[in-house]
Amino acid sequence: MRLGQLDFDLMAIAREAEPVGSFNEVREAGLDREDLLGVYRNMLITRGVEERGHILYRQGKIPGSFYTGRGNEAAAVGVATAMGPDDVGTPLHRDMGVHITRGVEPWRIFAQYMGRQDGPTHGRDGNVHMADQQLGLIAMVSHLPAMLPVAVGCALAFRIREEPRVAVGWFGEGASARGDAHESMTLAGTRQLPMVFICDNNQFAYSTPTQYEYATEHVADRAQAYGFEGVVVDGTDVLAVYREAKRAIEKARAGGGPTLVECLTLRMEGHAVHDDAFYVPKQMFEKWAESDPIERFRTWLRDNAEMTDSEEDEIAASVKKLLISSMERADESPQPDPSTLLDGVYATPEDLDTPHHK
Amino acid sequence: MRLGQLDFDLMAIAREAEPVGSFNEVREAGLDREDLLGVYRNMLITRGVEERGHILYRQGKIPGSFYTGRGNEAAAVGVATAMGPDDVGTPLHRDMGVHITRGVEPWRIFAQYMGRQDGPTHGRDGNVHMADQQLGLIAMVSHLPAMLPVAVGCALAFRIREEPRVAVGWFGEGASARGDAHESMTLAGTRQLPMVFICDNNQFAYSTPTQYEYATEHVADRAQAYGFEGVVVDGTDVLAVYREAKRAIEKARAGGGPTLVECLTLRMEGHAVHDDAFYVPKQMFEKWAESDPIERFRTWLRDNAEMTDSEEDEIAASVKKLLISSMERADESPQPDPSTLLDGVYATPEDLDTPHHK
Amino acid sequence: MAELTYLQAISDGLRTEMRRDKRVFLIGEDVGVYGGAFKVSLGFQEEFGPWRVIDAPLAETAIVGGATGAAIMGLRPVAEMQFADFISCAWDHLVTIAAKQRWRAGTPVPIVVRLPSGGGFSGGPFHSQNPESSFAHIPGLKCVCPSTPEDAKGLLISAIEDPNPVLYFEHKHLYRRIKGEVPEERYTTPIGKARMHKEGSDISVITWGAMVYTAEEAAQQLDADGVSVEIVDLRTVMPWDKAAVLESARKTSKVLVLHEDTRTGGFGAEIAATIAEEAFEDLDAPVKRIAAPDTPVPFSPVLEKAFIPQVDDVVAGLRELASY
Amino acid sequence: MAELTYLQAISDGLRTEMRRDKRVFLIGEDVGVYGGAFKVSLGFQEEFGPWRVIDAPLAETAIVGGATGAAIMGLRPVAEMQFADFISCAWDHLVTIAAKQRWRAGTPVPIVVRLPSGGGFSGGPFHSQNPESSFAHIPGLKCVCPSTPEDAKGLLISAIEDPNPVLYFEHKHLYRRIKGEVPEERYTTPIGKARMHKEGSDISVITWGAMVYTAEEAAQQLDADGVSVEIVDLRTVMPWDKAAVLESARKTSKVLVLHEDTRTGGFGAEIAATIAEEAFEDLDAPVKRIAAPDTPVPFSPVLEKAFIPQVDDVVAGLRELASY
Ligand SMILES: Cc1ncc(C[n+]2csc(CCOP(=O)(O)OP(=O)(O)O)c2C)c(N)n1
Ligand SMILES: Cc1ncc(C[n+]2csc(CCOP(=O)(O)OP(=O)(O)O)c2C)c(N)n1
Ligand SMILES: [Mg+2]
Ligand SMILES: [Mg+2]
Repeated sequence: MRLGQLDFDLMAIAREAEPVGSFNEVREAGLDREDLLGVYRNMLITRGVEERGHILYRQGKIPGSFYTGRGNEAAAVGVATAMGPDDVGTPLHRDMGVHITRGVEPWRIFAQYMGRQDGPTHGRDGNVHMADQQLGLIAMVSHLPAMLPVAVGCALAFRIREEPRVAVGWFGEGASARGDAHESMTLAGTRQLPMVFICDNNQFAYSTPTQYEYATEHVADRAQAYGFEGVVVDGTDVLAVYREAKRAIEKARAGGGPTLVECLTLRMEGHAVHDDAFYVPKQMFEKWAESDPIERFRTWLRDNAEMTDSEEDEIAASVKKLLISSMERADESPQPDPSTLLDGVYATPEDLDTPHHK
Repeated sequence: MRLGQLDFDLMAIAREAEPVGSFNEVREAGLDREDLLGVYRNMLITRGVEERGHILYRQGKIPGSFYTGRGNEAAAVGVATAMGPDDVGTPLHRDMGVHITRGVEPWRIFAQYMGRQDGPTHGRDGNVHMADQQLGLIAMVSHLPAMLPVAVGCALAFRIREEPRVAVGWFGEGASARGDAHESMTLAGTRQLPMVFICDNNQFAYSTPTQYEYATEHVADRAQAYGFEGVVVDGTDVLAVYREAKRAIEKARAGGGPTLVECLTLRMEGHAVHDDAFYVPKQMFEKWAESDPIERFRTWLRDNAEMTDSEEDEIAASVKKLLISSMERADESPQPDPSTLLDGVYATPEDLDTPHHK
Repeated sequence: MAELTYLQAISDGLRTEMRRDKRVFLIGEDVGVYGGAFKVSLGFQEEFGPWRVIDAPLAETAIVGGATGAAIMGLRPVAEMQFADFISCAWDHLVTIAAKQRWRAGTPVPIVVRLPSGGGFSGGPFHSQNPESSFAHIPGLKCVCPSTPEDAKGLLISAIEDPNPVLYFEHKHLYRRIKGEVPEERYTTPIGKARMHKEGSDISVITWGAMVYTAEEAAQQLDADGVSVEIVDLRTVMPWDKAAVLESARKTSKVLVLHEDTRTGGFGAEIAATIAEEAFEDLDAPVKRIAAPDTPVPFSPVLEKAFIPQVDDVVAGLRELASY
Repeated sequence: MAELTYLQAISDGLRTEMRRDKRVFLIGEDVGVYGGAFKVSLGFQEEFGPWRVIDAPLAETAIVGGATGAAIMGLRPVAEMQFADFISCAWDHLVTIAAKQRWRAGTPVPIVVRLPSGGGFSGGPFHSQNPESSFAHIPGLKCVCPSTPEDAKGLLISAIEDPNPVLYFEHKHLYRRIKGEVPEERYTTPIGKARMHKEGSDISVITWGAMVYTAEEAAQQLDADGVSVEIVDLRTVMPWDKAAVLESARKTSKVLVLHEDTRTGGFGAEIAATIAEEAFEDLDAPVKRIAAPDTPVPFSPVLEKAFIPQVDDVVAGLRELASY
C-alpha cells in the first residue's frame, strides 16, 4: 500500500522475495534455534533502547532532537545478523538494530543520546550519529545518503586486497534521489564490487511520500540500471530479510557483485519526536501495525520454534534489566570536558595504530 | 561495437529505433525537401566550422585547448531540427550542430574560439562554452553534466506556467555517471516534466570506455528507472535522430513526460586537439568511418530526394563562402578590453529587461 | 505595525512576494503539506497551489539547479534548504553555474536560497553550521544574514527582487526567540547596507546574525564600566558595507569583529584585513576577531557553549581592547 | 640528485610511495591507460596493475568518497581530480565526512586529493581556478601548495603519509616550466613549514604556488632600487606557518600577501588579518594584499593577463610599501 499512485506505467523488475515459512527453511539459511532467540532478543533491545530514549527525551535528558526506527527493527536486525564478523557497514538513523546486533552496549548508546563522555562520540555528535569501528561500523553523517560512497570505498578496498569481505551500505527511499546514491551504485556496478545496498523503504521521507522521490514501482527496480540484482522484501519479516541479505552478502563475497535489497516497511512514528506524522493516513498506520515486526516474529517463534512462555518471559525480563542498568550506567557518565573541545580535529600518526592500518 | 565487454548480464529495455527509409516516411515526420537540404547544409556548416577552427588552432589563433564533435553532426543537427522555436536547450561540447541549427552565426563562433569581443562570451569563456539565449540556448559550463538540472528547471518553469514548451538537455555517456544526471532525471520523472534528455554516446569519456562508466547495455536502458521511456538511435542517421527527437519532444509537449534519447556514435577524433586517441582501436575508427553522418545523408539525399550535382555543389560552395567570410569577419573582431574585466560580475535590474523576465 | 517573531517575518515576506508576483515560487523538501521543517511556509500550498509550493525530491542539486533553470526562464524561485548545512550538496551548482553565468554568458540568475543556519540548541555538527564564508568568497553570489524581524522581511523581499543568486541565511536560534515590530505593507531593506544597531564611541563591534544579540549583552556590561561600545550589524555579508564599517572603525579606533562561524578563513578575516589595511592610521589597537574555534559544531550543550562565542567571551575581548 | 620538472617530481613522489607501500593506490578519471590528463601517472598502470591505478567513472563524489572508505579500511588512496575545478563536485564529501570524521567519531581519513590548479594558459573559468581557500576554512582538512620540484615530491610523500585528508594543489603552470634538483631517494617535506625562498630585510612577501616566481621577478626589480625583499613560500596553506610569517613580518615591518586566487575571502585575508593583529606593534605600513580581482577566471589572454597578478602589479605594490 503506497500513498499516492503514479499516473504512468512503472518499471517493476526487481524480484519480490517470498515470506519465510518453516523452521527448516531458516535452518538452511544458517540460523539455529539459539540464533533465532538471539535475533528476537536483539529486536527487543532495539525497540527498548529507542522507547527508553524517548522517555529520557521527554524527561529533558536528551538535548537536540530524537529519532527512532520503530517498525524497522526486523530490517535492521535481519541484515546485521546476515553480516560476517569482518564485514563492514554504514547504518543510518533507522538502523539501531544494526548497532545492537553488532554488539554496541546499550549504555553507550544512552550516553550518546545524552551527549555524555562515554558515548561513542563523547558528546561531539548526537543520536544515532555514532558507530563503533571495532565492530565494523562507520558513523553516519546527517547528509543522506552520503555514507554510500564511503561504503563502496570499503568494498573497493576489499576488492583491491582480494579479501573475502563485504561492505553493506544503507539508504532511505527518499535519499535514493540524491546523486551520491547514483555515483555509488555506478562505481559498485561497473567494478562489480563486494557491496550490498540496503534500502530502508519506510514510504516517507520526512513528510514526502514516495511518488515525489522516485518514479518506479520499487527502488530495487533500479538495481538493473547499475548492472546488478534488485530484491524487494517485506521489512517486517525478519527471517525473510535475513535470508535475502545473507544471499546478497554471500553472493558479493563470492565475487558475484552487488545486490540492492529493499526492505519495505512503514515509519511507525513521526520523522522525529517533534513530528506527529499527521500526513500519514490513519489506515496506513493501522494496516502496518498489524504486521509489527516484533509481534510477528514472536508469533512465528511460538508457532515454528516452540518458544515457551518461560523463554519469552526470561528474554523480556533480561532485556528490561539490561535497559534499566544501562540507563543508570549512562546517567553516571560525566559530561564531556569543554577543555577537550579542540582535541582531535586532526589525526595523529598514533591514531592509525589500528588493525586496519597495519 | 562496444570496447570491452561486461562479464555479467545486462539490462536492455530501451527501444532500439529503426533507420529511416523512404522520403515519405520523412515527410510524415514533418520535413519537406527544402528542409532536408537545409539539414544537410547545417551539417556541412557544423563540420566546416570545426575543421576551420582546427586550422585556426594550429595557426595559433585559438588560445587554450580545442574540442570538436566530429561524428556527432547528425545527432546534434537532427535533435535541434526537431526542436520548436520556443523550446530551449543546453547543448554541450560535441553539439556545435545545435548552435548552427538554432541560427548562431559562424563568425560569432570563430570570434568565440579566438577569444574576441564579438564572441557570445566576449572572450570571457572559450570554445563551445557559449550560447545565444535569444535563440533558446543556455551556455554550458565545463562541469558535466551540470547543465541537466538547469534544463530540468526550464522544463519546470514551462510546467508551472503551463506553456507548451519543451526543454532539451544533453549529456555524454561518461557524464551519465555523475549525480547531477540522476537528480535531474529523478525530478523530471517524478513530476513528468516536459523534458527530453539527449545522451551523446560517443563511446568514450576522454580515454575511458563505456564499461567503466555504466553497467547497462545502453544508457537509455536507465530511463525506465526514472519513470520514462528510453530510445537508442544510430547517431549517424540524421533522419532517424530527427524522428526520435521529434517524437520525444512532441510527447513531452503534449504532457507525456520525459524521454531519454541516446544517440550512438563514435568520437572520431581525440578528446581534444592534444589527444591522438591511441586508446581507440583502429578498427573502431574504420568501422565508424564507413557511416560518416554527412556522407551517409548525402547519399540518402541523392538516392531518395534526388539531390542534383548542381544543388550539392551550390550548397558546398555557399557553405565554403560563408565559412571564409565568417573567419575574416571574426578576425576583424577586436580583443576584449581589459578595463571591462570587472563588469557584470553581478547583474543589474536592467539585465532582466528581456522577454523571459517580463 | 504588528509584532512578529523573526520566523513570522520571514513567512510574511515570502507570502507578500508570492501574492504580489506570480513568478515567485517555493521549492524544497517538505515545504508543501508540511509547511517546511520550521513551518515557514505553513498554509502556503493551500493558498498558492502545488506548482508554486513544490515538494521536491531529496536532491539539493536538482532543487537549486532547477531553480536556476526556472529563473533563466523568467520565474523567481525561492529554494529552501531544510538546514543550511545541506547546501554543501549544491555548492558545486552555486559556484559553478549560478555565480558565473551572468559574468560569463550574460545570463542573470535571480534565485534565492533560504538557509536555516546557526547553532545554540544542540543541533550537532550538521544542523548548526554558518557556511556564509564558503559562498561570500565566490564572485557572483550575494549573502544576507538578517538579525531582526524587520530586516528578515525586508531583506527577503530584496533578495527575491535582486537579479542575482542570493543566499539568505536565516538564523534558527532567532526564529522564535526574537520578536519585533514589522510593517504590514511590502518594503525592501537594501542589500549591502549595514545597520547601526547601537551607537558608541570607544569600540566598534562588527557582527551579524545571532551574534548581534551576544554583542548587545556584552556592550551593556561595558557601558557599566563606562566604555561605550558601537555595534554595527552587517546584515549583508556579500557585498558588505565597507564604508559603514570603516567609518565606525575611524570613529572609535578600536574594532572587534565577531561571528559565529569558525575563525580561520571565516569572513571576519576579510573584514579585519580590510580595516587593518584601509584604516591603518586610525587604529589605536589591533583589530580583534572573536569567532568559534576551528572545530566542527559539537552536540553536547557544555561543548556547544564552549564553541559558540558567549557574552563573557565578548566582554573579555572588549575589555582587552578597552585597556589596550 | 637529478634535474626534474615539477611534473616529473610529482610522478616520482607518487611512484616512490606506490613502490614502497602496497597500501597506496591511485584513483581518478583517465589515470590508467591514458596516464592522467597531464600524464603524471604515465606507465603506472603497467607497473602497478589495474587495481592500484584505477580508471574511475566520471563521478567525483564516488572517487573521493570511495577513497575515504578505502582509507578507513586501511589503504592509502590518492585521488586525482582531472582539474582542481572539478573538486567542487566533491566539496560536500570533503567538508561533511572527510574533514569531520576524526573529530566526530575518532576515525582518521588518510586520503590525498591531487588538484591540478591555477591559470596562465587560457584555461578559462573552469580549468584555471585556485580553490584552496574553500577548503582551508574547513577544520580537519589540510592544504599544500608546493612551488618547487623538490617540495612537490617531498610534500606529496608527506601528504600520503599524513593521517588526515590532504588536498595537494599542483600548479599546472609550473608543470613543465619549472625544473630543479630533486633527490632520487625518498624524503618528506614537513607539512605546515614555510620555506624561505629569498632572504631580505625591507619588505616581506608571503605567497605560495606559482606566485612565488612572480614575486621573485618583482623582487629582482626592487633590489635594483636598493629595496631588499624577502619572499616566504608558505608551501602549506593549512596549517600555515604562522611563526615563520610573523618572524618575517617583525623583521621587515612591511608585508605584502600575494596569491593567485581571487581577493575577497581568499586565504590572504586570514594571513593579513593575523599579521595585523599579532604583529600590530611591529608594522610600519598596512599589510597589503595583491590577488586576482573578484571575477571568474577569463579565457582571453588579454583578460587573463589583467586577472592574474603580474610582475608589474607586484612591483607597484612593493614600491608603494617601500615608500610608505
Ligand atoms: C542531503 C540531505 N538533505 C536533507 C536532509 C534532511 N533530512 C533528514 S532525514 C530526511 C528524510 C529522509 O528520508 P529517507 O531517505 O526516506 O529516510 P527516512 O528518514 O525515511 O528513514 C531529510 C529530508 C538530509 N539529512 N540530508
Ligand atoms: C565534473 C567533471 N569532471 C571531469 C571533467 C573533465 N572532463 C571533460 S570531458 C570529460 C569526458 C566526458 O565524457 P562524456 O560525458 O562521454 O562526453 P564526451 O566528451 O565523450 O562527449 C571529462 C572527464 C568535467 N568536464 N566535469
Ligand atoms: Mg523513508
Ligand atoms: Mg563520451
